[in-house]
Amino acid sequence: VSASVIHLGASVTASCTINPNCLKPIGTATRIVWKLDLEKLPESWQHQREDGILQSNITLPHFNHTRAMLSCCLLWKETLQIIEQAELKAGYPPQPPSNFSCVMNHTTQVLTCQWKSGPSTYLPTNFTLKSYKSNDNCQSRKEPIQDCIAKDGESQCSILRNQLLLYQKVDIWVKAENVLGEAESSHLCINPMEVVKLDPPILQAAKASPGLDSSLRQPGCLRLKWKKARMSNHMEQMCELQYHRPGELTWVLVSPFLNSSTQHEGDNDLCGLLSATRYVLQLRCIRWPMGGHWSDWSRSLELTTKER
Amino acid sequence: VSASVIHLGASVTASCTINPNCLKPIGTATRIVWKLDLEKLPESWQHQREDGILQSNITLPHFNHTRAMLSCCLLWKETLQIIEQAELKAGYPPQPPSNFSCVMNHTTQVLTCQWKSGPSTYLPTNFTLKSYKSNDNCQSRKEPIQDCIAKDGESQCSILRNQLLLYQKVDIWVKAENVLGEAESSHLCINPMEVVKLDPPILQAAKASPGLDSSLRQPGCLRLKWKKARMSNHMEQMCELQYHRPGELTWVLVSPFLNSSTQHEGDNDLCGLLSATRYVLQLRCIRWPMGGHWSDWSRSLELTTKER
Amino acid sequence: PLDSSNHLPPSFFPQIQEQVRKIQNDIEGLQQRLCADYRLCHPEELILVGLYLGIPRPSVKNCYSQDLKLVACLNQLYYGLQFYQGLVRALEGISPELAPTLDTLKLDIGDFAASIWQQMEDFQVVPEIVPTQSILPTFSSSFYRRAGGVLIFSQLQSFLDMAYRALRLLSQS
Repeated sequence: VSASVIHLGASVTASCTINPNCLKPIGTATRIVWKLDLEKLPESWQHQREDGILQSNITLPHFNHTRAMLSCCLLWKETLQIIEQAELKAGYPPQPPSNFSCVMNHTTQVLTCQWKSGPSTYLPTNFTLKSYKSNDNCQSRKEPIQDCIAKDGESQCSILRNQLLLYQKVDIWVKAENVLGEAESSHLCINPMEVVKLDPPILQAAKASPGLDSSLRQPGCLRLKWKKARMSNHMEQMCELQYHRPGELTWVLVSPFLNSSTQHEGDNDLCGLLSATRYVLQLRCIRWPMGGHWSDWSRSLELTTKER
Repeated sequence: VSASVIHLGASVTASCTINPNCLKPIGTATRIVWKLDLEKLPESWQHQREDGILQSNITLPHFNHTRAMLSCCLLWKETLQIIEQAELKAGYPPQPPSNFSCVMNHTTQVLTCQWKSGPSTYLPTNFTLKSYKSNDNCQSRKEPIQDCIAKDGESQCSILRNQLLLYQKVDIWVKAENVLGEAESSHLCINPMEVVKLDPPILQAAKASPGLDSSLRQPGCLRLKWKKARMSNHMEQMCELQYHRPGELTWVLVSPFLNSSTQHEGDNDLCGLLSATRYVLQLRCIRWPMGGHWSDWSRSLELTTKER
Repeated sequence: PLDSSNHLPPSFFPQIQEQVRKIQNDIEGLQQRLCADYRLCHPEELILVGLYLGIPRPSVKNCYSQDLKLVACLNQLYYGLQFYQGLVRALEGISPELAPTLDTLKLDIGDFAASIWQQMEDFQVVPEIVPTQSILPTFSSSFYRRAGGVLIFSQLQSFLDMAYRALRLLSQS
């Protein structure tokens, strides 16, 4: 076969030669017939050479199956005897993966990059995350980091912390590759800490402090108790709060709700609310000012403000 | 230390010897003091030998901690210098595991045995599933099957099909073992197929067959469509049905509902019901007559009988 | 007077601050565990054992001296961090419960050293590489390894306090 994997729609040629001593037992003059899967193909060029070898060549001009079995058969006593087979596959070379981005999960200490693969290639296609430790703007590469090969069908891959330097630049991209070709995504030049994503903070109702004169708690205020993600108190973080009344679609955003500091937990008041009203509140944090990804929103907290 | 792992409540003795060249840098006459965790122990026997070695022995008559650090310290410049430590652990030898049973999961083709471990031993205790291929009533053992060591804290272990002969007897039991001793469960002499458990069957409402004269469907009957577990149609099975009206506690059992046969799916009528009444029905099957474990009940089916 | 040619960029110290805090958190976790699990809570209780083990300390005089020289101090910090990375590696096997945090500590020290190295590379200066293997202590028993851990973590905290003060001073100049 000219090639067992070809470009979808391209042409493929095959040749079948049958040795005379194969033909001896069957004695009678015979003919080679080609089948594509179960379908007999029209007559093809055929020729018995001086040395007795029976040869037939066939060309499939536009092969538009992603997979098919091409069988070389002999016509024998009105039956088609399959003598040889070739598996033909067809598809496309991969397109450059797009939407390439990376996130450093602070808790698991794993750098996970994800991308959008192009249209299906109909062929087994490997996606490999390639990366090099680099200097400041990834102009020059230092030592390579071990390739990360995405599991079948997955469009993400994760690099463990022990292969990374969290505060050094990494030149990183993803390569798509199959039998027909390869393609690369755009490159990112990041240090893992710049794309760190923290676990969501915890938001709770603050216990009414016994000493505090309850009149101090104005009707339009809620006292909130917050706690940042575990093992993140070495990072300066800024947090923002969103709230709305149950059923309302739009959220009111208070940003920043907690200014950048390394304080790990505390109580803060949220005022300017309606009295005797139920509110749903959520908090999220980000490494700030040194930058990272926003954490997911905390679990919702439902509280009701005091009567007037 | 006489032993680093002892029977809870037993006594333990320890000896601490301090070399003279260790004492040289500190010069002053000194004394050995023992600590159990952070608690100073009362004065112990102490003696400076001719060779200058300072020795102290101590006996803890009834050691009732499951774990503690015994420290040999030197009194030096009003501080207690820790010179050596021993980690003491105490607990019990294991009791024989009870309620030992095995089930062959037909779909996963895995023989899973489970047991009830005895009271806590306070010590790391291994549970190992031991088994031998055997002849008919396990009087004599053939070759051993690979030990199956239960994960920490789990009281079950699974043997893969490729280590078993499904229709040959296996002498199987579980051994519990820790530093202080070992104990065995009772033995089972089974062939894996005798303890096969099928996946639950599927129970659905039969489609009203167009040809069938609807008058044929009496008011007190329900036509049920059933289907046995996948890949189990080589096994003769018997199935039983249970039903009750929503909210009722007791089930009515129809056993057998399907007699032992290898028929894989079909329709059956259930009669003798109240008309215009809602019923909840479940089906389960068992390898029969050759024996096995009942499958779990199928997912509940809710149907209402016709008006009169 | 500081050597005038090199200055630390504004972004350097905030990042170092975060890295030092992370390492100190790692150490606190290890110290709490050694105290809870093995009742080894105070380095002052292990002075004699320390003399016996002979745990070396890296020199930090360039970061203490009055005439604080940036590159000389960075070089000594880099040397010290490599040194402590070696000491922490010698503690491997201290106990299964401490192993994950010990690995994290090693990686965090490595990151801090890489930040110092990167800054020196930006100043076109090549830091001194330490043949740490030869000078590291060996611990002949699990008690000695745990006691060594308490002493090393305490020394490392002081080293980090000093590094933090020196780098803050250098970044303000």
